[in-house]
Amino acid sequence: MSNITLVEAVSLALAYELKHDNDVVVLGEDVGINGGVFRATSGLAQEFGTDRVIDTPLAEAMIAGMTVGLAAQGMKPVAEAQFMGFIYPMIEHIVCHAARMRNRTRGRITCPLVIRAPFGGGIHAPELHSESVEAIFAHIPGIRVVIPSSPSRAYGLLLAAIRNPDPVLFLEPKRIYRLHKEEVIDDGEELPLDMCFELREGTDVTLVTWGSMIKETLEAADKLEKKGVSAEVIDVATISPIDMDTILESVEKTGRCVIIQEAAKHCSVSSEISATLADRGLYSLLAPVKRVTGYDTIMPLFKLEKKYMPTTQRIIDTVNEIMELSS
Amino acid sequence: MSNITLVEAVSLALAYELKHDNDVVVLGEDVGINGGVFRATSGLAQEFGTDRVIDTPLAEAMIAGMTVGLAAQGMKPVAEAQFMGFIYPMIEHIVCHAARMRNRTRGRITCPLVIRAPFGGGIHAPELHSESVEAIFAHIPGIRVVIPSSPSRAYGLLLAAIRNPDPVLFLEPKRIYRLHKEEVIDDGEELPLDMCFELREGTDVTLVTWGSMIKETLEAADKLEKKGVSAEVIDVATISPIDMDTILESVEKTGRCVIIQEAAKHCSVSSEISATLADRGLYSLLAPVKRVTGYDTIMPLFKLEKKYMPTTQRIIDTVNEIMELSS
Amino acid sequence: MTTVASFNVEYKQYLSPAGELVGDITPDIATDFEQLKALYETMVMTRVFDTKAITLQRTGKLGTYASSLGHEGVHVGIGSAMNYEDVFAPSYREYGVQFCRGVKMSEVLLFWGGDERGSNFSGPKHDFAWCVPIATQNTHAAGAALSFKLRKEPRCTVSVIGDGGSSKGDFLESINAASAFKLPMVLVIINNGWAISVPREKQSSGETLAQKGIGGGLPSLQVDGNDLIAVHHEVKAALKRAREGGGATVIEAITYRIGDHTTADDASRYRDKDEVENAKKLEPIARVRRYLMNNNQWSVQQEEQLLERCKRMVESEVKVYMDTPMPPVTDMFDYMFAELPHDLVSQRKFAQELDK
Amino acid sequence: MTTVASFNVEYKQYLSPAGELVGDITPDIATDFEQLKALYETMVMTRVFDTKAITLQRTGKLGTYASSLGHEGVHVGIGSAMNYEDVFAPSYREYGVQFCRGVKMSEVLLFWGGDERGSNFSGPKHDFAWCVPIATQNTHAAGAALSFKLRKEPRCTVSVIGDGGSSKGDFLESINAASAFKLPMVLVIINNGWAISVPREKQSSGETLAQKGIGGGLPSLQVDGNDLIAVHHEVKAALKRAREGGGATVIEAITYRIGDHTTADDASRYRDKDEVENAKKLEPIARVRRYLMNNNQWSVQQEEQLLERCKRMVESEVKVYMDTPMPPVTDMFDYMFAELPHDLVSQRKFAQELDK
Ligand SMILES: Cc1ncc(C[n+]2csc(CCOP(=O)(O)OP(=O)(O)O)c2C)c(N)n1
Ligand SMILES: Cc1ncc(C[n+]2csc(CCOP(=O)(O)OP(=O)(O)O)c2C)c(N)n1
Ligand SMILES: [Mg+2]
Ligand SMILES: [Mg+2]
Repeated sequence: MSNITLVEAVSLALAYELKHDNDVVVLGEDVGINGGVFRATSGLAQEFGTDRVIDTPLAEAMIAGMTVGLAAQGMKPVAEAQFMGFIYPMIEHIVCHAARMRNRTRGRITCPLVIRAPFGGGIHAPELHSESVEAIFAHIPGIRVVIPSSPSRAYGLLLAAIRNPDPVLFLEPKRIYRLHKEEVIDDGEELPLDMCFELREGTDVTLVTWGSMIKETLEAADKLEKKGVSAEVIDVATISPIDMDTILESVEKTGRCVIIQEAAKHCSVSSEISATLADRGLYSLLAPVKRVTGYDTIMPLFKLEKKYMPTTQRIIDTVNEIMELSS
Repeated sequence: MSNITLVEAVSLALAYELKHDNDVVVLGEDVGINGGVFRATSGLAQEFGTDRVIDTPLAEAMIAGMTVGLAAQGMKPVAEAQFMGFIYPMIEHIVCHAARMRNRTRGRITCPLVIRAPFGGGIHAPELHSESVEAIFAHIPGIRVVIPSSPSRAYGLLLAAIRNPDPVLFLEPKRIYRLHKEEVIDDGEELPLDMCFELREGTDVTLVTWGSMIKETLEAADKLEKKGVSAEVIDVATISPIDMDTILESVEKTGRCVIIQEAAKHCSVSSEISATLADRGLYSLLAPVKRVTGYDTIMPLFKLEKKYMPTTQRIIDTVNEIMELSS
Repeated sequence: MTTVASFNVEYKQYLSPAGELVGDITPDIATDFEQLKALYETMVMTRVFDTKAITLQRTGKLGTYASSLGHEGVHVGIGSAMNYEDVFAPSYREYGVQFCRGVKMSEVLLFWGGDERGSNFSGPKHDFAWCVPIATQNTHAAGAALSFKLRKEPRCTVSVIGDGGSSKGDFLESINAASAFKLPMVLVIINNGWAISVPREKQSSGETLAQKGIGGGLPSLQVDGNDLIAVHHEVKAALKRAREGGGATVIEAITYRIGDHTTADDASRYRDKDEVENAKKLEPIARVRRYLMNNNQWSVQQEEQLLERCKRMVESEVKVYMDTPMPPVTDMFDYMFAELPHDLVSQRKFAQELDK
Repeated sequence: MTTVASFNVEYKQYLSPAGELVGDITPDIATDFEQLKALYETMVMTRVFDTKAITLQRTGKLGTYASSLGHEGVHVGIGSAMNYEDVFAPSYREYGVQFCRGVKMSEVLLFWGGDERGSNFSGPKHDFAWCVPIATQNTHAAGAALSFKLRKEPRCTVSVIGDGGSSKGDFLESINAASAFKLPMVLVIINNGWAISVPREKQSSGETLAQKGIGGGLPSLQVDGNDLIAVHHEVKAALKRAREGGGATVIEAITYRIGDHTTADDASRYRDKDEVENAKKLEPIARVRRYLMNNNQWSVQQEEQLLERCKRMVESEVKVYMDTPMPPVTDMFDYMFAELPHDLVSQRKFAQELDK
């Protein structure tokens, strides 16, 4: 049992699987001796050797393609995209191969791979180091997209992702990599890959979010509580497939929903959740479904990034707006 | 004035701009002497020379990157992705550069480029020749995504796309490339890039769609008419930015909306339209917003493809379902 | 001024178009007539199959089909040089390789007939399926090769790429990967002169395509791709080196796409008849036959018997294909994931209802 | 067996670490002391700037910054060989090139200070902005070069790539593009030994990185990247050839990243101190100073004055940077499109309200 951060929980899960499954290899740029630019693979090359924790040449298409090739031959590769902004050259392999191999071959060849990528803004980073384009991948049939938002969920979900016999994109909210520590038992227990986590119960409004916006959302819920508004908070965690039943159930109870994401709004994960409410949850709705999101603009360089990202206050304001509309 | 198909209208618009603007060049695989695998650039190399209509090596990242480079230096390149299923290696350049160059340089460098790609299924083609992943691009801030659904709209929208000073992804619904002919006046008149087209007026339900599903949607509207259901049909045409005002107005009138798309459902363009209705249009809704879409599976090889794609009957059934729910 | 590195690209041919042995050595395969006859038969079978497949397409019984006419030498040369345990990462027209490895003709037909079950073939279960996105198979092959290296298995991957595809990043990155990790793999560039309508010269002004391998410091050579013996011998040598830890090789095999790109293509739009006629004179099957006949290993009668046999076998495979029942609609769902997620469970049910 | 193609990679050095002329020719620049002194001053200025930028980062006045310490020779060598009309497609640390071309230090600081306005720089308006996604600048450079060729303008593009980036598809595809279209461009691989923590050997087992150019049949050579004269001379020669229609060249310049990858990196985690100490002995500035001094073109006093001047200029640029007011929140919207689409009009209004 140890008190660790989210990024340490990532390392811990990787170490656990490297130790218990010889088919697992970790690969990517700078994941070896350097332990990754965020130290998510810190110490692993030293412990498991550079045949298990492999520094690759700087070529993302190659990394993704080799990861597919490794997985297709029965290994369980865990590749890293150094930042989500550099995942684009991997997309052809993710969409055309990882997501399709089992279906294409009617189960003959499978792709038990994981691609990890730190994502999101707010860390004062250079251009293209702050992207949140999870929606692109959530749209692609055949891959799972998982986003942890706490150390223990990072540990359990990453273990599940590595063990899952199908490809998983594992997106790590880097803004909260070191936000707080939590006790994580290193017992190899995985968490389910198709369930939301209810972080807070409430009766007036359902706040749905994932990744680093969990922080602002929980803060908003606390502040709303003080003003007499009881907010339920749901961490979606697995944005594909998404556990809409839990969200629908919650909205059935509260009648109101606000979805919070850092990503741009247009055709995003928040759109899907809201659209499902407009279909399957329409009769429960007491107020418009609102979305608190990044703007449909380029994530700015860091001088303006705070003005791009949703704030606790914006969440509170939006909840207040729909409470008023429906009171 | 000539009676032409959609794919001929594409050629006609390209020829018009090649003739009237020396900065325009067409490039891609097989676009030269061969005139493109769908003949969308037929005759252009012969008429304008291989310096204006350029066969490239087989390398999509290179095509996209060179297109960005050409545009950044003041040319107006129109590149072709031979099929949308092969656009993935272009994504890094589209997302990281085409969509960002103006913003990145505060207007110093711009990217007046067009990338054309035939998309969609139903033509009995091999694997990865039938994709509809417009949602990926609709999510990306900084690019326009345009989808014509008739010869005249193809002509006018493509002219507008080429002349637009910003990057445009122009997706051509290949299933209806030769579906019907229409008189198109070759007068260089463009159509607006931020407006829906209302193809049919109605009072009971709004059917929203784009691309090749226009065919089934109009058929469904005709059949519904006969059963006494009056359907309004909207061709979204520019899915990014999307003209939600026209859709909202229509739903305000009809109280019901069904969105039809060939693409997979999860986190798609239909999600966005529905989500906006759940927010800004909630109080007009008499019934759940339904979506008739492809399944969240891999588009199958052609033996099963017809069972993947939405049919006229599915649209009719869905309309009937919500009519019943709200009558 | 110092020269820090020097490179040569050699060209290998052992069997001339006239069916005579040439070149400075006589590869083992050239005098192993039993094997050579078997390979010859596979080449002929591949061509008979190819002709039939085109007919099936023309008569509406098959979808778009990519012919391998003229490629039989390079394909069977590769297939016969590999071990069963090796992994082949094909593109989309290397039937000759696959037939050597146990893939059935009916499976090829299923694939082009729009049925995923074709890719669940009887060839080595570890071989990759047909790969539509150009060059991506090359990095898969690199990954597979790395798995053999990590597991210390004496296996190699062989992967192919076209002259057109040799321009694409994935091919070039796979050369780099092979170099960086010293992978047990062989990359064969099948230069058939054309990438749909784009001729080889437009892909690169480099003297050869083989020289792309020099970028990673890999041994890089050209062979006459219409020379079964040269392809077999050089691929085998490269595999031996790879298996012994010597790393990867890039082989450019020069052949010619005698047919259209696929049945959806019309090469007369962009290609001179003369060029095709000239190329036909160099095609790979006739020269092996001449060589066998010159050496009294083959007769007109044997040829006739072989053609008969091939036709019968092709017909029986076509029958298997034509008799294959439609896949159920649920197949769309049932191979998406090991375990179907809940949202797909309901979509599956819906599709099933709809199909009733 | 026939040799169908042969290639050499030459290594060029004209100024030894001791500051003495070596090599078989004496480049013009070596005896043009006025220009050489000007270039020397730019190198020194770049280093003074670099030191200051790191200090600014350490004191919280700048974001992550990528140092150019040790790269001044290759950077100024490139920048001084180009014409103003040429187009430079940088990566992210080639300040020396950009200072030669008119980019201001305050603009570099704005960029690393998290302000897009830095990329709207005073250097040639046609130069590309800093490019974060590795190697993508290379295909942009190919596109720009194609535009010059199509418009028959006597202009070239120069684009750089790191040793790490030389593994990526975009770089390799740009070599192919340059070859296929015979483009007026020069690709310089700035091999500084490291790609963050990954050493050059792990990128490729090829003898050189220059030889990647051989893949496209391009003239490909190595230069001592710490030798200003060699870089300047060879880039200039390559540009001349390109401008005259002779096509592209690949130049691998061997230098060393003396500092951390960026201020966010700690190279001591993965790199030997000794290696760095040895590399320092080869660094590019001292050898030009030695050469100038050996030729009585430079004195200790001039050196002191230069350093004074550099410090003053850097300080004044830092002041411009520090005095730049925050961009308005609306800047997030106003450069997205030539004309703001309606949905962004309302988002812009919302953001503006929120910011009040
Ligand atoms: C990434 C990608 N781009 C484009 C295509 C479309 N396409 C299929 S085959 C082909 C030409 C391939 O030529 P070559 O590599 O020479 O192989 P060949 O068909 O001649 O064997 C093209 C452009 C594709 N399948 N994948
Ligand atoms: C496509 C992409 N992948 C990864 C990164 C992260 N990254 C930034 S610099 C760098 C190493 C670059 O090394 P090299 O090419 O040798 O250039 P150097 O920094 O040494 O000048 C990496 C991996 C990136 N910016 N872009
Ligand atoms: Mg070819
Ligand atoms: Mg480097």
